[in-house]
Amino acid sequence: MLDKEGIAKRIAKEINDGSYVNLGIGIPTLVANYIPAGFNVVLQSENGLLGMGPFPYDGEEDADLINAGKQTITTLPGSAVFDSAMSFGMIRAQKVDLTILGAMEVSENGDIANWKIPGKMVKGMGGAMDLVASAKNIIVAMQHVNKAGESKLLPACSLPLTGVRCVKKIVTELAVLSVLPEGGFKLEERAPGVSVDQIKQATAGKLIIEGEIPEMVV
Amino acid sequence: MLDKEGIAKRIAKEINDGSYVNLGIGIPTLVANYIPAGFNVVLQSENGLLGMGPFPYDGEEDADLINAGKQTITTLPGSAVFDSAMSFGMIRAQKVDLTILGAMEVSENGDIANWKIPGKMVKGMGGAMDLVASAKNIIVAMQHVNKAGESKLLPACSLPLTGVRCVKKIVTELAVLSVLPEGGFKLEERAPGVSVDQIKQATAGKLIIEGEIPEMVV
Amino acid sequence: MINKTVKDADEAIRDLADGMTIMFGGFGLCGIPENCISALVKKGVKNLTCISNNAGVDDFGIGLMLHQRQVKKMISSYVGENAEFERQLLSGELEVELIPQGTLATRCLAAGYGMPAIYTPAGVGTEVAEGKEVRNFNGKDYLMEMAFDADFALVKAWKGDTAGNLIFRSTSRNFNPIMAMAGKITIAEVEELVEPGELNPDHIHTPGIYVHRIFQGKNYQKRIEQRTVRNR
Amino acid sequence: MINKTVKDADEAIRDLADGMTIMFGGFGLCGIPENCISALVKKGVKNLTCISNNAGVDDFGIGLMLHQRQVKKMISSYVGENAEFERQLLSGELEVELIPQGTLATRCLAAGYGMPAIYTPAGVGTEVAEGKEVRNFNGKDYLMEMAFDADFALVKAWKGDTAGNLIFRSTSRNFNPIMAMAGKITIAEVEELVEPGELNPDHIHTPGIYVHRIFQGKNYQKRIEQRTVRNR
Repeated sequence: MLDKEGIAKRIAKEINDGSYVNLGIGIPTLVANYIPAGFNVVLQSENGLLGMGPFPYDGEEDADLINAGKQTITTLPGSAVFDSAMSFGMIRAQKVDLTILGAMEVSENGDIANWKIPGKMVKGMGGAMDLVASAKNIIVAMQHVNKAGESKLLPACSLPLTGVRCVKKIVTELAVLSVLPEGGFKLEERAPGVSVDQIKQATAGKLIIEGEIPEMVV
Repeated sequence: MLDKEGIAKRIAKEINDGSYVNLGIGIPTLVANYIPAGFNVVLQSENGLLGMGPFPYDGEEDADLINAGKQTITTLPGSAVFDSAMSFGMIRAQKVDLTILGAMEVSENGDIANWKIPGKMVKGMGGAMDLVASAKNIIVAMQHVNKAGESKLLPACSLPLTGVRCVKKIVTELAVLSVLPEGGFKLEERAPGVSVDQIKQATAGKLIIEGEIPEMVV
Repeated sequence: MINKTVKDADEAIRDLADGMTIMFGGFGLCGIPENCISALVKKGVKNLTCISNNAGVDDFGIGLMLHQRQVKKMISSYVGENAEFERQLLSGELEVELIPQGTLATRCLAAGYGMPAIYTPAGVGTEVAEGKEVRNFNGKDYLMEMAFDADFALVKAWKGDTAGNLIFRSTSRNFNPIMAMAGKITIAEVEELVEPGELNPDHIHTPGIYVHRIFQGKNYQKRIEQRTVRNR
Repeated sequence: MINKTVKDADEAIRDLADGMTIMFGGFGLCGIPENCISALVKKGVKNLTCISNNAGVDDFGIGLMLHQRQVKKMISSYVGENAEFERQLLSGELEVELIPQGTLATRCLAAGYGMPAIYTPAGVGTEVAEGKEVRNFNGKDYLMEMAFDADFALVKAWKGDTAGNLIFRSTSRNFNPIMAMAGKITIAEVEELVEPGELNPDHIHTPGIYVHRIFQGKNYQKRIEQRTVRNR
């Protein structure tokens, strides 16, 4: 079974050299730490920055330089700043190659719910609806089951949707699964020490298992 | 009767202090020379400049700095450069207070034709259609009659239109006329030495004459 | 050039009145019009509809106006860094319209560029689409979203000149230039107000034509919401 | 950063093929991609649809391609500074679609911002409106105009870095940044190519994400179409 860092590490393998990537808050943010050395990957922050660098050294924080999670960050040589209209313009125009974000639920046809729980205080969708509606490739990083032990990979989402038919891949503490165009979670890899049966039990939506399922290499 | 400079001079009186103005090619360009000293008027050039200055001194031309007529120009302190989408964005959003342009024909309901003569080589509308469709205030500078002696102020335009119901005022060598919202050219002023009868004869569209028509002060 | 200078925030918002719709630049607490917000709190205008990506924190930004019950409605993409906000929302005192961040940004752009409506795929198939026109282009569904119509836009820039030209610094740019274009009356507060000619025309982010009033702000706090650092 | 550098214009346009739709930055002869045009003439690709505000002059700019009969169709707002253009047009060898300049610009913006269509009042009630959807918003009629779909955009910038970030100089900016955003493949030629970090991130007009190939151009002529001067 993977911990959060493990999920981030596994997702990092999905990133191609020479790509532009938008990382959501939570586990996706950790992915930045595992991008292979030598890879040229540019991180987009949807408040208006391409080329997000690491956090600043203590004392070097700049209130004018934050990421979409409102954290103080740095730029890199080659960074560019722009306004929020251009930022979502490049997202909408599919110039961002990959979006990695968290989810509360994913359905077997690729719908995602990650912004609202009815009856609870709703903070808002931020840029998530724009990202999932437009990204060429969307990978979800999340736990396979919720705190109540219920599967988050469902036949259909029960929570209000963030976007429809958009998720391409899911990486959880148990498995890597791709969402097939015709519907269904195709099991691609097991986490170390996790059996196919464990994954079956934790997956409420249609699970497709073909042949031997390899254990992932993290 | 006014010459071209006279038309430009008279139109210059229509410009308010503190306004943003777009000047078309031809007579409208001359208007810039007659903006009252002390007036703060900013000229917009739709290729992407606010704050168009005078032509450069000989030898100081800059190929990268031209106006919408492709003439070499200069900037002024406080000028701003932008791309063509923003330029027409500010035009469309009616941030430009006044547009002055030439015309082949104007109809009594404010339609304008100034870009195409069927059977002749058509060069294109450039930014004229955008300007006339959006400007808050449009003044046309033109000759009252064409080279064949036919009126250019018509009941309806015979040439392909550039825009509909948009012209607010017309200044010709003979007169100043406003276009009434309900239709009709209201005669406001006579050019020096020009009689009302001369204007009547040269105007094919509905001409509205109320009371004494003053001679213009240029 | 046309001189857009006013003395201070109080003069800038002199005719901003109860019930108006006001845009606020900034993302989180980054690049917010601090002086204008202080002046609004002092002036005590009420029943405002505020268009702002976020709603500030309890003791800063739009949070200060929430404490004074000046806000009738928030139009935002992400709120709730703010206990008072939550209290007013749950008690029904405050109305909130949540819209996707890119839709928020593009509706500003639309207003500034004179486009009455735009199409975006954001929110298709979600509750955001309720009551909106869905239209298919090239096999993909889009929502029609309308340009904003704001009485005032309050923005914060780094440098500006008296002709209203603005330059923003780093990611404090965010919503500021697009809201600057979108207000019927746009007020810019700047850290440094200079004379025309001191800004390079090629570096200007917001041309002065979009700015109606400008002043040099004071006592900027520029608070950091999430101070994150790494070890040396 | 991602290195977008190619050796020269020939390498940059290596896969630009017959029958494609190509955008050309520039207004008149100001800010045109001179090196790319020369390479296109040398390569001899044919049957091109060219989206460009103007069509060059007889012996420069797109005029050079017209002489080689490489252009099937021009999509422009203003043409005809060019005798060969007129000849081909009148003889039926060349197809021309004239569209308002602001519509041209905004259809580029729409492509770059992923908006399938935009609304503009330009051309309402004129022959430009023929066959187009007219829609009334707030009492005013608008035409729906579609985003461009161009295989390549060729733009010219003043400075650029190897990551593809571009800065334009003065009014040579014009259509360049919006076409840079609109091409499926965008090629930027620059007067000066620098390393990442040499351009101030706040001064960049076109972020590198929009640029696929970049090279430092040579032998810029930067011709002036209407040399106008005043007396000292």
